Amino acid sequence: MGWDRNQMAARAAQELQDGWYVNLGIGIPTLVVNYIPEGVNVTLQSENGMLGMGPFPYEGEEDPDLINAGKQTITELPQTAYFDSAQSFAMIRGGKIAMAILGAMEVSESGDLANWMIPGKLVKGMGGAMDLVAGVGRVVVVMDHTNKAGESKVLKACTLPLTGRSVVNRIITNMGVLDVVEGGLKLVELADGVTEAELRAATEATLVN
Amino acid sequence: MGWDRNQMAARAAQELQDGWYVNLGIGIPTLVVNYIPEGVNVTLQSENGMLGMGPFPYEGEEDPDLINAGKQTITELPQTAYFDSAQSFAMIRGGKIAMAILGAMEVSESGDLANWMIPGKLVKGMGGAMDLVAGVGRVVVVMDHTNKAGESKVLKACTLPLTGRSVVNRIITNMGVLDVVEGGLKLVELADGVTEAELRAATEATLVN
Amino acid sequence: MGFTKVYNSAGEALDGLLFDGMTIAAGGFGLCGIPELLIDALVASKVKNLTIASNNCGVDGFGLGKLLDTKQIKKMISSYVGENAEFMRQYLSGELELEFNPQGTLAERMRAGGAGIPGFYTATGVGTVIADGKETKIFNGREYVLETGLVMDLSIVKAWKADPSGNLVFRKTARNFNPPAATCGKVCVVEVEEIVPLGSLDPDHIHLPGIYVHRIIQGEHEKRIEQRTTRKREA
Amino acid sequence: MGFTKVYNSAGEALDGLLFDGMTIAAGGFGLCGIPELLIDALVASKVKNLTIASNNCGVDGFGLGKLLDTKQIKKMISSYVGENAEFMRQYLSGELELEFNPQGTLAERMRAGGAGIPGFYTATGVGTVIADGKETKIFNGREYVLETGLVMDLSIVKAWKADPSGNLVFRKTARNFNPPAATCGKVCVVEVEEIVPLGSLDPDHIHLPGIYVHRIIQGEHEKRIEQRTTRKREA
Repeated sequence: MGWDRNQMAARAAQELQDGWYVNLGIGIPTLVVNYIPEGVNVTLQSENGMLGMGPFPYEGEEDPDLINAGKQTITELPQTAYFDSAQSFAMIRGGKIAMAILGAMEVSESGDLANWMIPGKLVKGMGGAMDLVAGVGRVVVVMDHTNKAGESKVLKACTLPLTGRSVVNRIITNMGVLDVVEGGLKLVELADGVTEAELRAATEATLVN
Repeated sequence: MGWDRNQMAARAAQELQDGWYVNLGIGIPTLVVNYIPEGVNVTLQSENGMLGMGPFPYEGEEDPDLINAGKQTITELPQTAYFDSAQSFAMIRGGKIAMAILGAMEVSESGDLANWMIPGKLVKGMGGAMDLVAGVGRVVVVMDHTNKAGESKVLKACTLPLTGRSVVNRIITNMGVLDVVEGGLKLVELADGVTEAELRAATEATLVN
Repeated sequence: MGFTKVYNSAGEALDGLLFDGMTIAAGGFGLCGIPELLIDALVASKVKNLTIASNNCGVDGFGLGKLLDTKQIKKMISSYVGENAEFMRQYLSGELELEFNPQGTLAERMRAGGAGIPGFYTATGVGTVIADGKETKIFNGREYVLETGLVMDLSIVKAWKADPSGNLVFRKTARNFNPPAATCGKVCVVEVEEIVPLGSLDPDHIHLPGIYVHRIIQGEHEKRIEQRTTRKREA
Repeated sequence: MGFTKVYNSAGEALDGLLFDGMTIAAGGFGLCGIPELLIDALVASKVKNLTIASNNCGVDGFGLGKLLDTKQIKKMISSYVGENAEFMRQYLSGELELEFNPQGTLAERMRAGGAGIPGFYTATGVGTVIADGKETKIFNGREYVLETGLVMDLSIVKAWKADPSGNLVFRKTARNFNPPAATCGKVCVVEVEEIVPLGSLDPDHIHLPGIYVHRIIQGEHEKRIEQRTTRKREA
């Protein structure tokens, strides 16, 4: 029922527009690159200091000096430019990046995002996520609609420490697509085989029309 | 009586130490470069975006893309590095430059400096001087002791709009060398043929022992 | 690939971006590294009441000085008037507003505006008229003044080379204010001496990544020298 | 020419600079572009109670992780713990202080400290624990938090090439935090893969001018890869 990881990534890829500069987070967002529509030319920013991120290298061609923000070995493209971390976040904070597609632990109906720690249990760190959600033009979250216990991750209010307040524009889950609007979340699209009733049942957040 | 422009520059050059990065202002300070002592290796910063400023080019080799802060054509050296204006003033403001040698219209006994405008008459602009006096490790002023009317330019308090407050460390004039110390100026050295009485007579500022 | 940053002329590159009363950041220091072609296009456009942030305002009759002659500038944000007689005349007569910014503060205001930093503290100008009316704050016992980031409607910039993605390379001291000016405009238009094929610039040698650049033109530059100083060859 | 920046070993290059309780800024992102040799020299020095600003703290047993194993670190200023088990263990057990900084805020704090900017405003972290106890201010209707510039006792940095004057060139994404970290130390020590003769670096291609660099060593680097990801060649 609903979309798998690759279908979620494919749906997220539909958000991209020709000529855009985009930052993709770790996890499912990384897969978005496999589904960029024909004729849409986007440039990927990697916040460790690169614009124009290319695919993984062929075996044996890994370069320890060329990694992405997930510390994976990658390659460069003809339009690639390198820069330092201060410059990287200058462009992020300065609003030069059109969109960030990020994973999440929780999202709230007012667009709050939590994705960097579970107090006392898991300390991951925010990395560049707080800068991204504060700085980029549009924030799209891609995540499972519920956790392993079946509890909604689309909440009235986040319970975990926030990455940003009122920063998310659109949420893409395995069950569908939701927009953050005045008063709550608005259903944009249902995933294949998911009914509105099922999505509503799995959503703690307020859904508005 | 006293030092001429070149002798003032030569005296100022004695302030330089091996390995220092230095910024030289427009006017007499520019001449300092001709008197750098043997064995003292200094790197000149030009605030328009260059470290390692070389001499004027040979005739016919002028490059419009290579000028100093006085807009004069110059040359590069083997250690030259170029950078942008934000980086240039990052290093100035950040205290990375050991010394600036600057011209002045007026200096006060508390180390105030005025060198950028005469209200209603002459509007030059501060250029990089305000950043330099606020940021570099040591500020040495080189100027005539008196103006064309014979009035002291070494004052109890500046009458012109300030470039910086309490920023000057040492004053080198045609009559001698003065340090800014607690309570006023301290005579360090007399120029050739100048008596202490002559210097005192030409100085409005408080002289302390 | 409908999307392109490359335009055919300065006039085309500015098309749709200009309006009376707009704010512009311009690169260049003196006459070095100035966007000559875009300045000419601004003159031709007759856009007026401009506020321009630029370290200098060209010289009489060249560079931004052309826009002084045509009275298209309402206000300059600059650090240096220097020997520009018309600039000083218009300012002293009250025809032109002039907001003096220390050179480093101006450069940092441009960088900050482009970097999403609306305000920063600097010791530059403390105790001078520059700090009048501005907030100050003590850090570690020293007084600093709050300066704001500049965000302008348009940036006009001169680079040496660009690739079609907008990656820029500058040459020697012609770099100067161009990169910070480029970052602080809502739209950035760049003129270069040469547009080179994609992939011909070393990604480690790019001074300003293409993300900051929206439109590019290639053209011929006069590159006038303001102070021609030379030395004699030894015999 | 008594003055030289070139030293023979990491130990020599750190001689006289270390003291217990000191603060250090370290370049690198994950294990990419980290000052391996200077970290080893810090381990050998047994200097302790260190406060280190670095985006990460290496991995278990490599990079800055070595200084976790020896308990030489009192406090980290970092954005990411990630998969570093010992880092998380020491933090959760209270053995190690950890000041979380958003990655961009950390980079900008280093740059600001080096650039004489004691404070700047950013929207990053507003409404989160990061802003707790910090001043905020409204600019143009939006709330920003005041962050401070970092000035550290020492910077340890890894570059690709240096000339004897300290001009540095970095390679690909190994540049990362190294330039801002280099600028914010009262003393900056750099390790490179190659010291090249003066004049062999193009002055337009220098990433960090030598004015920021006080001591340089050349050495061999392991350059360990953290996540080796590859694709298959098409047949």
